[in-house]
Amino acid sequence: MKMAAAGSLLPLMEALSESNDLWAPIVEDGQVVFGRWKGESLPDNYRVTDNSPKELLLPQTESLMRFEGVYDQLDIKEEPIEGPKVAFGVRPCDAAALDLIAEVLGSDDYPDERFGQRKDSTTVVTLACDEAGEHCFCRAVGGSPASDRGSDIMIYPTDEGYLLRAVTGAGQDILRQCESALDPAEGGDVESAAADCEDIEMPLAEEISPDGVTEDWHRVFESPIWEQLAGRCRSCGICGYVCPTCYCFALFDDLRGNSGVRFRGWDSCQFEDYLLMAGDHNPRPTETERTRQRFMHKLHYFVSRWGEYGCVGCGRCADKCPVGIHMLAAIKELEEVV
Amino acid sequence: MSVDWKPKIVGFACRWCAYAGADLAGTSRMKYPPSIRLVRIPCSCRVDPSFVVRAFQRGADGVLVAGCHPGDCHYTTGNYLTRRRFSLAKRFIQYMGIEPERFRVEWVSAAEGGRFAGLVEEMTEDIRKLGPNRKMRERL
Amino acid sequence: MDPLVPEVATIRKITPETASADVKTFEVQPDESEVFSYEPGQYAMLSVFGVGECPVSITSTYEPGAPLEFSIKEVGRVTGALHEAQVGHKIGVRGPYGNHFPVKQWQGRRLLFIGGGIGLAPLRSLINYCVRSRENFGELQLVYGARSPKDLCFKEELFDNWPEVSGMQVHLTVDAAGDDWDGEVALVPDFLEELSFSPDDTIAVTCGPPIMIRFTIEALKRMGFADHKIVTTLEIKMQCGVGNCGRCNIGDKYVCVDGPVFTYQELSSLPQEY
Amino acid sequence: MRQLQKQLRQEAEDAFADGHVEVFIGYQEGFERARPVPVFVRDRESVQEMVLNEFSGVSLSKYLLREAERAQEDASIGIVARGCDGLGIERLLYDQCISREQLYIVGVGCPGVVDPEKAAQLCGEIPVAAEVEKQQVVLQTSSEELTVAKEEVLRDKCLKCDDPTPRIYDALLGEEIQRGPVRQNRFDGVEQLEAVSDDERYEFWVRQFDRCLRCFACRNVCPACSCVTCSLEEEEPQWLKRSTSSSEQFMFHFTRAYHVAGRCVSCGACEEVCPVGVPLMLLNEKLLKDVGELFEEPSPHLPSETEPLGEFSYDDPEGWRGEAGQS
Repeated sequence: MKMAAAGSLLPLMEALSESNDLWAPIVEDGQVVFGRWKGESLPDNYRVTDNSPKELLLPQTESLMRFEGVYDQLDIKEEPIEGPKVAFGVRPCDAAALDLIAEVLGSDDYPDERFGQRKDSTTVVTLACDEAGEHCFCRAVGGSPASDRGSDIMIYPTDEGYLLRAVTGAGQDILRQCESALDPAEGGDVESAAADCEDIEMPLAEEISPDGVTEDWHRVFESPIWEQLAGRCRSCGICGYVCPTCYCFALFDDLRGNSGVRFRGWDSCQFEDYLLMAGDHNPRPTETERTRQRFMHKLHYFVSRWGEYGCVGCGRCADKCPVGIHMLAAIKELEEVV
Repeated sequence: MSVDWKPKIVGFACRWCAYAGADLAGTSRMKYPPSIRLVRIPCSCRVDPSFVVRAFQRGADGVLVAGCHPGDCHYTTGNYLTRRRFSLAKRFIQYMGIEPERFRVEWVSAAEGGRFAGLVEEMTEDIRKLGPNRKMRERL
Repeated sequence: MDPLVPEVATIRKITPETASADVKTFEVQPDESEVFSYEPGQYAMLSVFGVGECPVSITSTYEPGAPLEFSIKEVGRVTGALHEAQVGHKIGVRGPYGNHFPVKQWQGRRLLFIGGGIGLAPLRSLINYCVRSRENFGELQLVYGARSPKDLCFKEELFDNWPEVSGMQVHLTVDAAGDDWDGEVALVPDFLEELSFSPDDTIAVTCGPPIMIRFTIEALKRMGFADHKIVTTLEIKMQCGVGNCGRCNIGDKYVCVDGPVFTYQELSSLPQEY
Repeated sequence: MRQLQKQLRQEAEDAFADGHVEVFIGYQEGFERARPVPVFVRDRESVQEMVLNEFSGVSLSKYLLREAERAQEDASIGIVARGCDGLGIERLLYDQCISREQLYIVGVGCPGVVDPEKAAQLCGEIPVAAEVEKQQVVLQTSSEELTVAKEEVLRDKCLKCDDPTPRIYDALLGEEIQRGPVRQNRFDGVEQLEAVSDDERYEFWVRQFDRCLRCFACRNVCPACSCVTCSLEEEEPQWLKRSTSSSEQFMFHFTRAYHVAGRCVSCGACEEVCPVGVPLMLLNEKLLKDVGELFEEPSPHLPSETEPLGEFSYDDPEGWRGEAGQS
């Protein structure tokens, strides 16, 4: 199913918001963030939002359950999950990232119910990119500016407006819902619109590729580059928190009197206390081990477990890292090691 | 606002003065609203401004920090530090959006039972007009 | 049901293991369901509500209808809260998690158990498994040490039960002893080398503090044990227990699902981040 | 600046040649254009990697904490310091985290640092080079040269700076640039916020704090946040719950700001590193403004022997009388 929108996506968003909880890139105090839609057009020239849409599926903190009583007469109630959502204007890298997280959290052994339910009830409407940002490198890690991975509907920008294509049945249903806001895409060539996006220039991705850099991972692991990169690391959690594929979480309890809540919340392997155990033993005690862990996880451990990079090339970490610890910089230096 | 809502005030009271003042108000059978819950502290300078935020988080509609009059501190200078600290903190808490009536710092001596009762009455009335506090309130 | 939400269980019995009671064994029975079936070496996540959760290896050996047993040393917040709990108190349990000792593969082999301190806890499950199906295994040897005689865990089994098992020998040692001890005084790895076991057709399983494990492995290698015949269990901080929270990786292995049981051969191909 | 870079390398080389400097903290070219990154030069040969240009502005002072811990007892640490880092270093000195004898400070009279994103907006690409002149900045792109006003292209924090030259240094690169008063409008933002109603102000902060990711970058770069164990990570008592509810975000931001009240040097590093643009300086500057007003500190952000909250005067005002913003 394909449809077209001339000029603006606003009528489509308005139609979508009528019967859906619509989330999209919005401008808030000059920042472009992914949040609940407030009736505005998509921000001009946004590349990716500051925060990634992963928080729709894996909120930064959520309560898993409530309990009454502590040591006695314990009563546990699981927390219900909020209703379905439409995530609009997601970039292809971020949509793919949702799929990537689902590899882990949706794996057969212990599927994460809460993540799974949200994933099933979230419709992802992806806007293909017609320009790469300063930090973009999706193509270097197997993605594409026109990729429909993880998306229910694809929107391709064209000279006249936009062409829409339903990728999944859920996408089709949603498109039908707002047919009135769209035109039939007569003569619109979705393939060529997609190909145009596919072909955009992406200077960073042309130069550097992670392929093969971790083949001899023992050597990579021992490389002195980690200490150099980590020397300037501030041990903050920016990289992991803005990353659309980082999914690490912690569980923690909060107690008031005799009742409480067990929360699940994001955590970052860059924090000093991430792996700190009772008795003060820390297997990754300094920035060096922690920085190495982050890169090794994305470039090697994830690959060996799930068969692909744990990175979609959105460039947020590179953009937001206060001290320029860049995924591609690490890869470039690793290439020299290999 | 529900009809039977009554303000909840958390009071941090120095054991040497304000707490004794509250005691005096009680033993003298002075009438004041039962809206305040007193926390006895060794000195007003024991109160970290985070306590005030915590009280608002956990459901206080108002917070009172009460210490000895300047010059009367049992530990000589504790309340001078309180004065500096809360001069700043009071403004800062208001800057974050809490109405000024909801947080007060006052000096109450052990002999000022009446003053203590009056303060609680005044604060209760001010807060009653504002209604329940929702700001900074946690929803667990 | 979300895999992260535990089941409510009741503490049925608490047994102090050591003289200072810094190790206690808790008998735990789920309130709503049967005890899940589990293998030696597996662990469960235990919750004290309002405090948190931590992974604890299961010390008992599965038997339908029997309660779960956990021997826990007080080291952190959750274990501290568990030590404050009383009989009848409610805790949370979820599991069983992780891999287990490959007992089926070990049939007919001789087994050498080497434990230190509370490290005997996961071994106890294995030892009792082997004792129960005694005919399936060759000779059983246990070398166990603690800081002092007062710190020896599972005394009844150590002194009364296990020595009576045919073809099983128990060798005890302590780091330091008073007048009440006429046994061996030596560190576990030294004692082990002194006893000198043959590596022929033998699997060595060692659990204990990291430093003990390190020297024990060195001793075993000197005794001729091959890397894949040395088995140990790892301890690491965990949150979910099910391979989702990302915390407990060592290289591309997750201790929570790929472990906690590893052979030394597997460990030596992993980064030294544990 | 090119001249200064040459001088800097010379200074650093001499320091290594003397043998007393163990590490020199400065900048090197980053992976991306116009984004130099911190570097820790540990030998004379690597001095040539150091750069100093219109883009090298990442705050460095906080690294001294870690380097001082690692350094040999009698060795000293070299550091390049613009005015803002100079104040950060002073902060660490007054807090006795490091000692002056340990430091070899190469000061820079700083004309301001170019914000590469602002520059990209103006040029259509990240510029290759820039030169900050008296009132304007010349941006060099791959194809042209563009002259723009300082206001258009310097980092926000530089536009409000009145301490361009460090107050302490062992060597100074370039001319000393006289102190302000540039910031006559320094508290404009705070005053605007004070002027709105309590409810509006609350809503404003809810919105700002809701974006906060709790990455703690603001704390980690702050030269006034030097506690070995941060109260925000304390588990008993747990001051800050790990939930990111609006309520806890207030606790976090209140605590972070208030714990540096009277000690903030207004270097702006916290706001600069924030990945989601929380206007942290609006919090810090409110406290600075009030410290100035209440305790008659003419330049409350300048570190000194005494801390406004560590001392008192018998005739201090009761600052809680009156509305926010009034003295």
